[in-house]
This record gives sequence, C-alpha cells and structure tokens, in this order.
Amino acid sequence: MPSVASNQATTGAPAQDGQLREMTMGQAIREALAEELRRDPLVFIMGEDVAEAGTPFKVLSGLVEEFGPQRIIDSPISEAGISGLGVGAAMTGMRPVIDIMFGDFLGLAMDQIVNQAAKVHYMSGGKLRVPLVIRTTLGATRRTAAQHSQSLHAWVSHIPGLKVALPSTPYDAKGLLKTAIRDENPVVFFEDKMMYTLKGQVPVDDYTIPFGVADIKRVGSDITLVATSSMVQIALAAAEQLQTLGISAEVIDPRTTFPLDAQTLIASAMKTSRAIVIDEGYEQYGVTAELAAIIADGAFYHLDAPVKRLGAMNVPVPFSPVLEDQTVPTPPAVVALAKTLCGRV
Amino acid sequence: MPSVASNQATTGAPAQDGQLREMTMGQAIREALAEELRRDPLVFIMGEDVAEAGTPFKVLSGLVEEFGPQRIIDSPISEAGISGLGVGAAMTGMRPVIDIMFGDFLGLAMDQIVNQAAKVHYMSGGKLRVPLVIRTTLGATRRTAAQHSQSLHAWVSHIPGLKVALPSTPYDAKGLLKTAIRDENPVVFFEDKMMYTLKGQVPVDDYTIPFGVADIKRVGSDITLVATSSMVQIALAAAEQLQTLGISAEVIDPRTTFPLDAQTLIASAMKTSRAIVIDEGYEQYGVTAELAAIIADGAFYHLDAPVKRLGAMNVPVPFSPVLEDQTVPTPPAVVALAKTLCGRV
Amino acid sequence: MQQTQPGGPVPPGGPVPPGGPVPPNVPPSPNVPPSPSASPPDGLERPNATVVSHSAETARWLQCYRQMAQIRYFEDQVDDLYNTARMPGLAHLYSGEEAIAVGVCAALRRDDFITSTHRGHGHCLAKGASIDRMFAELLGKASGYCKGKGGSMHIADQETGNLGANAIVGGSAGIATGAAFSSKMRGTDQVAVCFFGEGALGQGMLYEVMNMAALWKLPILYVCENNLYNEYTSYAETTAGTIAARATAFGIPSAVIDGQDIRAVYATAEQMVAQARAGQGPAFIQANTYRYYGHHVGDIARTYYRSKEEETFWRTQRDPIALLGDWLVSTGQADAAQLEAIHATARAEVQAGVEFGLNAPFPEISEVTQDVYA
Amino acid sequence: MQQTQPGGPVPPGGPVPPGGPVPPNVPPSPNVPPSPSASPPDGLERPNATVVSHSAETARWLQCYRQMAQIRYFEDQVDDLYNTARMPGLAHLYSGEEAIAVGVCAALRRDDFITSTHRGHGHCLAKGASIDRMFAELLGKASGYCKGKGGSMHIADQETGNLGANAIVGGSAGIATGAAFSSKMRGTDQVAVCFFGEGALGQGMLYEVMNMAALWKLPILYVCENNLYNEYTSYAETTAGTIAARATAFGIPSAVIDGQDIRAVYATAEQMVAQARAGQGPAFIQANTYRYYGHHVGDIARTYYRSKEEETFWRTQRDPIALLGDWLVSTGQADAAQLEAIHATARAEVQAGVEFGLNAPFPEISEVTQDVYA
Ligand SMILES: Cc1ncc(C[n+]2csc(CCOP(=O)(O)OP(=O)(O)O)c2C)c(N)n1
Ligand SMILES: Cc1ncc(C[n+]2csc(CCOP(=O)(O)OP(=O)(O)O)c2C)c(N)n1
Ligand SMILES: [Mg+2]
Ligand SMILES: [Mg+2]
Repeated sequence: MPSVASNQATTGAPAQDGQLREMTMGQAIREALAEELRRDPLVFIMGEDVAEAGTPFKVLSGLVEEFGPQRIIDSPISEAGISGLGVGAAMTGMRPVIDIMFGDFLGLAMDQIVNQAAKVHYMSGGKLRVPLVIRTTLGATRRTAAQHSQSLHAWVSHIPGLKVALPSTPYDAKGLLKTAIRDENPVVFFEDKMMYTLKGQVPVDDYTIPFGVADIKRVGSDITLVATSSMVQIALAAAEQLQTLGISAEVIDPRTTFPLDAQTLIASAMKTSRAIVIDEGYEQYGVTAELAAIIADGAFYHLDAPVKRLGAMNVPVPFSPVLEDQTVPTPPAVVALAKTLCGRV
Repeated sequence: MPSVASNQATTGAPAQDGQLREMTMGQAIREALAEELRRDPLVFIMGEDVAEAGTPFKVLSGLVEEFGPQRIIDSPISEAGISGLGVGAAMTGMRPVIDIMFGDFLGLAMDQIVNQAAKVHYMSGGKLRVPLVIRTTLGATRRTAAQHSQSLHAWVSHIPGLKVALPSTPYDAKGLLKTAIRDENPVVFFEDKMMYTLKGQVPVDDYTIPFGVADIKRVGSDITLVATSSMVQIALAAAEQLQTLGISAEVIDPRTTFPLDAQTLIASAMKTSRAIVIDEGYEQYGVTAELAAIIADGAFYHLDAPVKRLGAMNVPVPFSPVLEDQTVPTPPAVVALAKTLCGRV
Repeated sequence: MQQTQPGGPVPPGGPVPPGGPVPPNVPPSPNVPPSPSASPPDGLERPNATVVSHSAETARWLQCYRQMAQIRYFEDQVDDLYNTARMPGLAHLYSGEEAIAVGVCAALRRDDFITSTHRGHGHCLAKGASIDRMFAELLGKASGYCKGKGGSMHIADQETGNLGANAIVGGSAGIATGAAFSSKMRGTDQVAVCFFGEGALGQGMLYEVMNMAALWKLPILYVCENNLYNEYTSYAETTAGTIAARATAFGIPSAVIDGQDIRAVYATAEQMVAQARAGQGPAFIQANTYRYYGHHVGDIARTYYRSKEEETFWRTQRDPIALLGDWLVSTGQADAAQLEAIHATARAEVQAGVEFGLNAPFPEISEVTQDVYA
Repeated sequence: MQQTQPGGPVPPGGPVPPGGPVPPNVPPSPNVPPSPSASPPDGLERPNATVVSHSAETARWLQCYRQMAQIRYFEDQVDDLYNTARMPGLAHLYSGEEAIAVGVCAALRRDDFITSTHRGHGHCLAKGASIDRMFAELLGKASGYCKGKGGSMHIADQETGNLGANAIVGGSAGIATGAAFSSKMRGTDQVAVCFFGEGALGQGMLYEVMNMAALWKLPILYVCENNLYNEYTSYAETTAGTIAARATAFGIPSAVIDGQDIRAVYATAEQMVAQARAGQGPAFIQANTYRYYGHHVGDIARTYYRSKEEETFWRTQRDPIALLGDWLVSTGQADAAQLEAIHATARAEVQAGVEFGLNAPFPEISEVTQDVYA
C-alpha cells in the first residue's frame, strides 16, 4: 500500500497511484468507510440517521445494506452519549467512527472529546488508547443559519491529544479518512457540507495519506495562499485570477491542523515572501491565527509584507443569503488582498 | 461612578480612585458580587455549592447569609442545565451569574454558551438580549491533573457574540466583574484559581473597568510582554529580572480577549520593536496565536524580531508536580526568550 | 396528574380514533364571511378559561379552528415556495400537528412564554405571530421577525412571548426552564411552555432542567410532540422505556394524550397551566401526533422509513382540523359554510402574507455586522 | 428486578439497621496469621457464584473483609499523607463506602470492566489493583499506575479491567457503556460496571447512555453510590423524584439497597451481573451509603453541612466492616482472632505500599511530552 507524502503540487491524485476514477467527495468518503469496514471487523459507524437514511447528506448510503445494522448503527439524538460510548468502545478494542451530523453540535460533545478521548492515553501513562474517529462537518452558505453553519475546527485543534483532519479533495478525503481510522488516537475529521459533490480523481487501489504532510495544491512564486478545507477551492480560484494579473500564487493545504506541517508553510512563505491564510472558521482566535503566527515567526526574516488572515466574519452566520454570502472569504476578497500585499493597488 | 480606562502603568488601583484597601482577589470578586446583588435585585448567582459552602474556593462565602438561598442558589451538578437556565432567565429580564466551578467543565456547557447565549441576540435580529455572566476558572499547578487544570478561554474567545474577561489583579477583578454583570451581553469571566489569594489595592468606592481597554502593568522600552490572567504576574517577575540585565520590559494585560484592545498591543510593540505573548492556555491554536498574529501584522514594519509565544505546553496537564511545573510558562522561561530576542545570548 | 388518555406511545399505524374513522377534510361550501365574534382579528384574545359560557367556548373552538387552518395553509405555502425555488434553505413543516400548538397556546396568556423547535412555524403562529413577518423571515427579508438573520429555524417574537425556535434539538429546554425560573423570581405568574419533538428525549440536558424545574417548582409545561420519527428513524428505535416515565422519574406529573384531538390537548394544557400558574410546579405532556410532510421540505422519497398507508391513515383518519370541524358541525356549534369561510379567510391571509414576504426588500448588506452585541 | 430493600433514599440520619445498633469496630485481638485459604494473595480469585459450598462462601466473605480492611487502611494512610504534607494535591476518600466496591467487584470477573470516580481508590483496590503502585501514583511517582501522570483521580489499570477513575462527575458513564457495547460487539461476555456518586444524576449524559444501554441490551450495571452529599450540598436539595425511577424510566430494572451491608450488595450485584452476562441487558443499583471523611482530605470543618451526630451514627452503627465482621463471628464463620489477623495483614500491606510509594523516584522530566499520542 503506497503512502503518499508528496509535497508536489497536485490537482487530484498523484500519478504514481495507478488506475484512477472520478468520483465526488461524498463517494470517496463512503468508499473509504466501506473499505475500512471490510478490512477490519472492529470498525463500526454510529450516529443519527446513519443507517437506512445514510445521513441527511446521503454520504453513507448503501453501507447498512452491505454491513448490516449491527455495524451501521442509528443512534438516539445524543451527541454526548455517542461520543462517550465511542471512547469506551475504542478503549476496549473497537474502532468506532462516530458521526456528528453538524459540526455545530460539537458543543454538546466537547467534554467527552476533550476531557475523555483526548486525555485517556496520557492520563493512563500511555496504557489505554482511544482509536476513535469523530466525523463531522463544517462550512456555511447552505442557508441553514447560525446553528448549522459553523466551522469549529479551531476548538479541537487547540486540544493536545486530538488529531484534526480536514480534506479539500476527494483524493485527500479518502486517503486521510483511512489514515484516521487506522490511527491509534482520537481524530476529529471535518467534511465541508458544500464539497460533498465536488469531483476529483481517486485511485482504485488502497492508499492512505499521512497526517502532518501539507499538500502544495498549486506551485507559485509571488505569494503563498495557505487554505484549509472549503477554502482550498477558493484559493485555487483566486490563484487563477491572480495569474491573469501576473501574480503567481502558491496554494498550500495543510490537510491536518494537528499534526501540522509547519515546515512546508514556512518554506513556501520564505520562498514567496508573502502569505495569506484562509480558513472558514471565525477569524478571531481561529485557525488563521495559529497558521499566521507560525509563518510570521518562522519566515520572519524573509517576509516582504505582514502575513494576512481571511477567516469567516466574526458574526453568527446569518440566514439571509445576501448577508450570509458576506461572511465567508471569496476569490475576489483573496485577490484583492493578494494584490495589496504584492503592491498592486 | 468613575470609569477607569487608564492606559498608564498600574500596579494596583489608579490613584484617582480615592480611598483604597488591600484585599485578595477572592475578596475583590466577592465584593463585586455583593455590591451588584445589592444594587440590582435582578442579579442572582447559581452554581454547584455556591451557597453555604461558598464554592470549594470559598470565594462566595457569606453571600448566602446576606442575600438568602433565593438569590444564591445551589444547583445540581448540571453545567449544561444551569447555563441553559441562565440563558432563559437572562432573556426574560434577570441578570444571572452562573458559576462553573472549573473551566475544564465548559465542555459540558459549550452548546448552551455558544449556540444559545452567544447567538440569541443576532438570530433574533437584535430583539432578545442575554445579559448573562458565566464565572469560571483557569490555571494549572494546583496538582489536580488533566481534567481540573485547563485554561480554555481560547474556545469562547473564538465565538462572536461572547465577551471574555480575565483579570490579573484584585482591582481588575472587581472592576471587570461589575462591568460584566452590567453588560447586556453574555460574558465569560475567567478567574485564576491560584490567584484568589493574590493581594492588591482596591478602591472603596464603586467603579467599573471598561472592556476592551488593555492595561499597561509596567512601562518599558526594549521589549513588550503581553500577558493574560495568571501570566501577568509571571511577566512582571520576568520584567524585574530583565531590568537587572538592563532590559526594559513593558508588560501589557489585555484584560479582555474580546473585545480586544489590539491598538495598545500594537503600539507597544511598535515602540519596543519586540514582543512575547504569554498565556496559560495550550499554545497550539490558543490565545497566544491570535495576539501574536495581530502584533506581527500590525507592528510588522517596526519589529526587530519575530513575535514569540509562550503558552502552556501542548500536553494534557500531568499530575506529578515535577511534570506539571514544566507545562506552564515561568519567569526564567520568559527571561530566556526575551534575552534571545534582544540579542543577549 | 391523571393520564388523560392512557395508551403510551402510539403504534406506527396510529390509534383507531375513539369515534371511528373521520373523513379527511370536510369539503367546505363556498365563501361565507366568518362570524365576527368567533375570531378576534388579532388572533390573540383568549377566552377566560375558568368560567365560559357555551358561546364563549364555541368562539374558542372556532378561533382554534381558524389558527389550525392558518398553519395548514402557511405550511402548504412554504412547501410551494421551496418547490418553486423561491425560498432559501429548507424548512420543517408542522402540518398534521396543528392541534398541539394551537391547543396548548389557547391555554396561555399573551405574556406567557414558549420555546419552539426547528419545526416551529405552528408554535409561532399559535402564539400570535403575524403571517406576513413570518414569511418575510423565511425569505430572508429585512421586515422579517429577525430582520432575515434567523430564518425558518430561529423565529423569535418577544411581543407574543415566543423566545424562539431552536435548531439544536432539545436546545431550548434550558431557555424555557430559565424563563419559568425568571417568572418565579420576578414574581409574575407567567408560565413557560417548552415544545419539543420526541427526538429531544435523547438530549441529556432535558433531564438536567426537568430535575431543576421539579426541585424548584417552576411554572413550566414540557410538551413532547411525538410524531413517531426522529428525522428518518422511528422513535421506537431510539427511545427505551416509556416517554412519560422520564418526567415522572423527576416527580413531574405527566399525561399522554391524543395530539390530534385539540379538545384533549386544550383540556390537559389548560389544567396543567393553571396548576403551574398557581405555583404547583412543572408538568409534562406527551402528545401523540404525525407530520404529514417529510422531515423537511426536501424529504420527498419517504417510503424507506415509513409507508404510504401510514401517511394516508393519519391524513384521512386523524386530521386534527377535520376532527375539530366534524365535532363542531355534529354538535351544532358551526355549519359547513362557517368553516369554509374560515378556510377562505385563512387562505387569503396566507396568500397576502407570502406576497408581502416576496415583495419585501432584503436587508442592507451592512446589517451583517449589526446585532452581534447589544 | 425486585427492590432488594425498599426504602428509597435514606434520610440524612440514616436508616436504623435491621439488627439494631452495631458496635463501631470490633476491637481485634492480637496478631494471628490469616488462614491461607481464606484470602488468595493476589486478591483477584473469585468464588464461583452459582454453586458454592459453605466454606467457599466463607472464603469469599473473608476475602471481602480483607479487601474492605485494605481500603480502610489505605484511605487512612492517604489522609495522613495529606495531613503531613507528603502528598501533592487532594484526594477523595472512600472510607465508609467499602461494601459497595468490594461487594460489586466480588461479583465480577477479572476481565470485566469498571469505570470509577474521583472517589475511586476503593473501586480500584476492589478490582484488584496493587497497593504499592496506587500509592506511587498518588505521590506522582514513575512507578505509579499512570507513571504519575494521572494521580488520585485518574488511576486506570487495564490489567484488572479498570478503565479509569474520572474527575468529571458522570464523565465515565459513556466510557462504561461503550465498554459494554464493545463486549457485546466483540462477542465476549464481559460485563461493565459504572460506579458513580448520586451527584452524577445531575449530568444529562447519564440518561443518554442509559437509554442506549436499554435499547441495545448492553451488559452494564450502573451503580449509584448515594452517600447523601454532592460535595457540600445535600443530595435532597439537588435530586427531584426518586433515584431508581430514573433508570426504570428507560426500562432498566433497578434495586435500592443498603450499601453498608456487603451481603445485600453482593447478592444484588451477583444476580444483575449474571443477567447482564446472559444478554438480558442493563441494570441499576442505588446503594445507600456514607462517606466518613470530608468531601476531600482538606474538608475538615463540616458541621455547616452535616452534623457530628450523623457522622457518628454512621461510623458507629452502620460500619460495613464491622457489620460483616459481626455477622461472620456470630455465625461462627470466623473468630475475632482471624479478623484481627486480617486487619494486621492489611495494615502491613498498606504500610509497605506507602513506603514503596514514598521511596519511588519521580518520573524523568522528559516524560512530560510522552504519551500525548499513541
Ligand atoms: C443536537 C442536534 N442533533 C441533531 C440535529 C439534527 N436534527 C434536526 S431535526 C432532527 C430530528 C428531530 O426529531 P424530533 O425531535 O422528533 O422532532 P421532529 O423533527 O420529529 O419534529 C435531527 C436529528 C439537531 N438539529 N440538533
Ligand atoms: C462535571 C463536574 N462538575 C463538577 C465537579 C466538581 N465536583 C467534584 S466531586 C463533586 C460532587 C460529586 O458528588 P457525588 O457524585 O455524589 O460523589 P461523591 O463525592 O459524593 O462520592 C463535584 C460537584 C466535577 N468534578 N465534575
Ligand atoms: Mg419526531
Ligand atoms: Mg455523593
């Protein structure tokens, strides 16, 4: 099984991965789950409406038909309870994949994720392990208002003992999810609701993507755009537009906020001398702050301009489309900021 | 009632505040609560063991005797429930002060704090208000291990709709807590467990401290030490030691992470050209990241060295004293880093 | 509290109604204006619950009939807005469950509090919200109840005591309990009602606050609308034991009632609200019901989780509007023409409301950063 | 499940023991070595529960007696460590509650699971942990069960099926339920026991997982140790309704028992564990008990929340060790000399354990960053 740790620019899957097919991110996630369920009888999925309904996003459709209701388990609406149950099952030999439908609901389960899952290994002096995956979602612009649109990955990225993955392509989604399921630690896995239909090339053969290896989605020389999850496509679109203005943008996707491939981010900023960090979480005290601080520190003597941040607007997500669309970074916003940083006003 | 917005260095209370007394931070907090309970019959306190026991920290001792069990209310061990009850009571005219004994337990109440308290005003188009105070604690080195030692203020600082205060002196504690109780918005108020016995001067007269005004705890010219809560005393101790080495350190306490007085931080860093941010939360994706990113951006053209961060070590807090003491920034660690930044190695 | 109807959870096929099958919707006869005394135009006046003359009672039932019809047409219109791609996002329709919101709110004062759910249009209307501002909100317009910032799942209206719908299942249980606590502390005699679907029984916080409500004798009514499904999963797969026992375990009296029979709903709520107002503490209602549409407007293909027969049974045999209408007619309190007039008025009101909403302007862009802090 | 003892919550003054007042601690006679067959040295061997000869039963009770004495001396020693400032932090002592942990664990296999609480030393010892490594952990030493990283509130020992103490009240309910789920999925017949104080009844998650345990018939026993206080607040001020009804509401059979009577504890646990192991699902025990010390070792001045008389009553009239000892002597299964020998051994074991702990080295500083990730 090849482990792909390429730092070369990739739009889909690296060539060396053999035969490829196009599929959506939702399909890639389903395939990863199905393959891991087949590979390891200890893997099971639990969550609200995961079985026959296949979740409201239909990402799990078909799994219960293949693996049965003993392994694809519809739960009560109990985010704390299923997370806690997942911790206990993981500690005693199972490999649970718990589905938290909307990332906004993490607040209900934070105690179990943070005080239990994240700390059991350390508190037990390394004896107990919690190979648990919490799959959840992020992303706005779905017109579902303030309690169904948040991107709260900063919360869990803050907590030692957790790993946090947030894929931006079908290829990454499948490879990272398999890594998550095979990891011996609790992993929180964020899927952008709006990207489930995004298409991309995915290898036929089994593969995993190691955590902590950023992916250079596009090579460039004038400015570095570090983008996560939903914002990677935004950054790539901005890079296209910048190209027409003669600005060559490098787009880097960390893929995991923890472990974080700080080196690749810093190296790119040292090369380009300018950086913007783009993430869909609230900007204040969010993921952009950590990545910007790391780059500003690590590339300090090479920067020609301050590292800039574009997070979600610091407001609860409004329902009205005309308002909601203001709250998320867009390609024009990235382009405008990049132009300013590059002295093209 | 004077509103103190001084940006001058203060070790205790500003002189203009009239008659002063020395008291501990615990006493200052109790006095703030007692005075607000006297002033406004709508204020009440609810939490676990808040009445006769006065909390395990004894901070509330005596309040139930004066205000009775109708206003100082012992609750079941239900952090989510009392937070939710507080939101509803605040929406309908009361001014609840909810006590969450250890900040580590915030995970249980995050949904109510973040999805309800923080968003009600916005989601209702500005019609409903949630004048709620959540008092809780932070800080390690109390030998209480991983689930009773965390400083999780980064979580709530990330959420639009919340205000977040974290005092570092008895004077600040009293003035900020009164402001919190009189604020029309939900405020999360963090008290360092280890600082309850810290003494300082507190005015006899009523006063408040506006949110969003950083306090320069010590004036200096060579390096800026931005420190929050428990770390302010660490920074001041480090500044003393640095003085003996001929390095003049300015110590700034933002006092509230939201609203944040970014200007004072940036102005200081522009003046000194060097900055270290010190905070007791986990370093990764924590408060130090936001403050460092803001300074690195805002003071970019004036910095002689990268902005450095000292947060808590990125590990669950260990029990063993020999290990726990490693996890929190100390004056020697600050001094060592400051010396390096100032080229004194 | 006695169990107004024994029964426990309704089997998926639904209960056989006591009076035998009821025709789906009494075909109404042509336009007749409603008797003006029957339905106060603001929809908010409540008959005095303690001493009612026969005609006051009839007026109440006609008012309930009118509100149920309004909700029904409102939701049909929301479905249409979605299907014609004129509404952003999704919505969860209350059709079929009208008797619960209307029956409970008929027992409340305007200054009593309610909290509501993602399936909240019915509660909102029943508590007295105006149709036009609700449509404006659903369409994200500035004149909506929340300036378009809340949308379908977050309509709040402090004028009518509605503390808001909530998109977190069970999320409003604390708010409602806090409102009851506040009423008690402030010494008003307001009562709070917490509406929630049976899916919220999975949320632990509900038990935390029921415990406090019982301990402190708070004036609150917990109303569990058991429509048999948590989204796409039968409640039987997610709910152990019995629902009502989850309240009685905390010493909270509970009743299991037929949520399609507004007279049963009103009678139970009226008694419980009076007791709560009198300081006797919380109560719990399990109202068995059914939602006619999918979980949300986009949930069209439903046969994988519930049968067409089941849907037809409820729609045709257990419709709360038809049940009340039949009773009104059979007891001589109304005739078919009167009822049709009510339908016609409700249809017209809804039509006017949706037009108001469609024509209303969107909020200014600058609104996006307003109202984050008070 | 029948209620083994009716009664409901014990009034703060405690129940009048059926057999009249019992002397506090039978003054033991001087050193006599324990009969070797009575107490297997590893403390883990369990008599076969279904068919026991009289002497096997006696052996079990003597083993229980020994474990209770060990816990009692262990906690006295912890208190002493705190008072002499040789232990970092605080600890919550189990003294007075020994019959619950020992009685329940006597009904378990070594590979069964338990989860424990901040007041966890008793559960840990009863499940078979070694005294020396426990002291080492409490003192933050490298040879402690968690290398000193966990401390008093986090001792875990997978060798004996102890999934860990937990400093979040109610925090381990999910873990225990997950362990039971795992046992069922993996097709082992392991049973999980979730110990918790009555204060955890305030935590909503407990109800979330009890619902799942009932739905899926998981092999788990919820053991509520009602010692009458949540920290410094009487449980009566925080607990509405009845405790056992909170389990039966979810269809979980429950028993209310005298937690000072190890024979009642064992009999109930043995039956429930057997049923859980046989696939009959979860059960719930409310064991009424009392803690002799303060909430934690630093809680010295307690009269503002409970009376000296109450403390004295429980210590002198309801001591679980004395109750078992008296019964053993009165039924001729042991004599005073045998019991004293057990005490002497336990004291010596505890003394050796604390010395091991005190002399053990602290962890290397570099350990601080180890074990964050597996
Ligand atoms: C805490 C939480 N978990 C999950 C969801 C997603 N969700 C929305 S509605 C729903 C089902 C609710 O069922 P029920 O409470 O019975 O209400 P109904 O839709 O039947 O009226 C779910 C799971 C949510 N909104 N909040
Ligand atoms: C979630 C949570 N809230 C509060 C606390 C603080 N606390 C520690 S022990 C305790 C009381 C627990 O009472 P109970 O469950 O009856 O156990 P006991 O101490 O009586 O054995 C409290 C409130 C905590 N550890 N966890
Ligand atoms: Mg339902
Ligand atoms: Mg207790």
